[in-house]
Amino acid sequence: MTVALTGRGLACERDERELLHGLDLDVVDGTLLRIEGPNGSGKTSLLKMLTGQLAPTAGTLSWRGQPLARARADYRTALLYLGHEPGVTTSLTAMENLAWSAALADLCVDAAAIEAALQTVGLYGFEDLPAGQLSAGQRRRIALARLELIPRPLWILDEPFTALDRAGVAWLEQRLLAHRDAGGAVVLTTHHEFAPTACIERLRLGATHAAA
Amino acid sequence: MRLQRKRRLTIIAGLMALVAIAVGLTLYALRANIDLFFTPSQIAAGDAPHDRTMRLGGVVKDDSVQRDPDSLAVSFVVTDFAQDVPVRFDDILPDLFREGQGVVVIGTLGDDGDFAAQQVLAKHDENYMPPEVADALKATNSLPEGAGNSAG
Amino acid sequence: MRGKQIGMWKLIHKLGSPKWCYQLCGRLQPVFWIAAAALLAVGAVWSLAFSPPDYQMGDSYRIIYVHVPAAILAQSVFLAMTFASVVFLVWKIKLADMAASVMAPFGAAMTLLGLFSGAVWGIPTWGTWWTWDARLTSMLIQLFIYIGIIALRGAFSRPEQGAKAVAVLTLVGVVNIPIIKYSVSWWNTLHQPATFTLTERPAMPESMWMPLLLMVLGFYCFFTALTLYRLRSEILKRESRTRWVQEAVK
Amino acid sequence: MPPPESTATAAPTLAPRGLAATCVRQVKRELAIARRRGSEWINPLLFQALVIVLFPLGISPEPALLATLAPGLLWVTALLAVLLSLDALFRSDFDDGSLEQMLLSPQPLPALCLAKTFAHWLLTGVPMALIAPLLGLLLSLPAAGVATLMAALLLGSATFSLIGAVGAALTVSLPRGGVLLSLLILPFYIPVLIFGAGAVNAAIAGDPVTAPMALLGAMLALAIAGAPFAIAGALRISVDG
Repeated sequence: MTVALTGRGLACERDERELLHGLDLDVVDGTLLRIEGPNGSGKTSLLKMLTGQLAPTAGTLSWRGQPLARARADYRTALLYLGHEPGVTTSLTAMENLAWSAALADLCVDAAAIEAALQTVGLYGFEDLPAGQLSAGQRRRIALARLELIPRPLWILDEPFTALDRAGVAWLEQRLLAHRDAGGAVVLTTHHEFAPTACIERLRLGATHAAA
Repeated sequence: MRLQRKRRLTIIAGLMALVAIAVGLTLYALRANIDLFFTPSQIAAGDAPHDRTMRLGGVVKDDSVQRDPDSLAVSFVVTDFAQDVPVRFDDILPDLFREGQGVVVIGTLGDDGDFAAQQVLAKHDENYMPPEVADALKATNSLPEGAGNSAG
Repeated sequence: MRGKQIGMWKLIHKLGSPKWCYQLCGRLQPVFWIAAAALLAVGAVWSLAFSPPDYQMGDSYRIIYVHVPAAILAQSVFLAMTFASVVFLVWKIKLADMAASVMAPFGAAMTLLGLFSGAVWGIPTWGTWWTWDARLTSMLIQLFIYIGIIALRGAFSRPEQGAKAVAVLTLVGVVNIPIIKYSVSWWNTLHQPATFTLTERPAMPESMWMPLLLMVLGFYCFFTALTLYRLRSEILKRESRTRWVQEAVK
Repeated sequence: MPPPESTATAAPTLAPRGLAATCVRQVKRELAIARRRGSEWINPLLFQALVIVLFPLGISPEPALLATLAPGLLWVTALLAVLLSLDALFRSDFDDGSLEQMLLSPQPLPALCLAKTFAHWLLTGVPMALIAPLLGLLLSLPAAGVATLMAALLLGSATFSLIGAVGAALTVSLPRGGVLLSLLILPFYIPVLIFGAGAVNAAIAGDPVTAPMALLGAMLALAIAGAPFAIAGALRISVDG
């Protein structure tokens, strides 16, 4: 279960507008990489590129030594992605949402495992309410419960701290660090500042691209 | 890797099966008379339904066209050189309509065996020729059945 | 073998380079304009003035000299668009998409011309300008598919996304081409079978089919010339930010 | 919240479900959503019923005339009702990010699309076929055509769902894709309409219906073979293109 996502000379162009150019990065076991940059600097595009949804216009992206395009099936069994909209359906309950997520991940989970995951993210007692009746922060927690339910070494998270309260932010920060310390890898965009002691890696997008 | 290969083979086999089903069903359907098109022989054999709008295809029999001098009414015989069907029509005929010409007649078959036409369409085939050539061919009696035999 | 493959790739990429293609189009364009003008002029005069009238239809059959080329082009253009879409989706060559995008309106126009000339021809020969038979209906569907393709491209605010969506729709739409082609042999239709086939001599004398052949070739040349012309302006439009275009425009 | 445990790499090994189980789950999900948002699948049926009512009022209540029009009217209204339901097919999944989750699943996307389209057929085509006899009654549809109408609608509406899903997937990222969707999809529906209505007319006239039914089956087989891949490709374009 090793993470080895390597990008060399990555460039991204959307409709003739250059977002990224000559970007190198390595995501390996024990990486916690925060992608920073002003609005419109291509953070989300970079994440989409790293998930394999968007092909780089130049450069190579490889997974465990193979080009990502060829290792796609293997890559997707190692990746957990939470997008800007995290994929929580408002007319389904928390339980139904997570059961579907597990099925998409090709995992056999029972109701008890889902309940345990929901309990961890503080949604005990809200399992059977449609997500539309919950607050934005609670819906975010349903999405974050996937981190508990679906064991994947590589997490790619787009603004995961959005809408969380202080307790939730503290929990998620701890959870991300724990995942890294246990040998997993996290790539995320966020406006949240980690504690200085967390020693996370940073990749600043904008005028110049420093290597990670 | 092996799993992926197996899956790919399953998909290809499935696709081929689906395409085979589609082709088989289409070929089966094309054998049947799907668009209610009948030749005089089929009508004589009693294959055609009565009192339903359908299409009759054949050649206008020589010397069979009779026009009513007072109105547009016209009657003629459509033949496939084996059987004949008398047709009645009461509207303007297309320019290309003439004896020996292939036609498609839309109308209903009455119980008396007469075909009441609602529309008469002259059918042209893919044979084109100058008049002199046609005359020459006619003289030697080698004009292709294409003078309009497009009933089938 | 490997070296050969790399050579192929270089060629494909060279062909895919907008600058190179722009220059090539510029050089080829006059050839096709001249060929189209010559073929269409000779074909039109020959077919209207010198080829004999049909023994049954008289002079009205001369509509064939517009109708058949238009109908052939309507389908050929779609096949060309399908090919371009495959190239675009598989090799991500933007030039293929530009070509597909400039071809679509011409294909739609040819389909409309085929339908219109058919209707004009239908009145004197069949006695009706329209009938719902398989060939006419499938050709009408073809027109709608062309219109859908043009409309879909226009609906996207991001051209790159629209290009890919149009390519997928083109691949779906190609199912209609065999239906048009075989509609006259599968069903008993009013429409006559094809005049030209690859395997047999046409069932008309040389004095009739030679001008028709000239007209068909003339339409093809006209289509090619127009596509090259429009492709050039499309390249300039889409590559307007690049240095070579800015230098070329200066 | 309890302190996080380091479960990242030491997770219990979970058995894979397999593709079939995932597809079943996908269908169940769609049915659960439809149960909660009842209007989404009931409205097209109501629309069809209301349009059917317009014809006796607008044309003529004469039973003989309505009976000749009935097969065509029932098919045209069914087609329009399916069209109406298509815009919502991927819309909410696109908006809430569920579609992106499907795209990144290790399961093959065409299979998931097929499951989703199957659910759409269960929610539109099947109820439509079931209420068809009732609507036929309003139009004095001869009894001889009822069974064929139901069978033909079952087959034809599945093709409608598959082709329609391609159009819905192509237009899901467009803010107002509804009318464009109709323009893209209608031409492809025409053959289904011709042979679907043809089968019912043949049944009423007492002719064999096997030929038009076989063609409906052939179109469905082709749609099952091709549409899932087109839907999957179109969705990838719409989400990240």
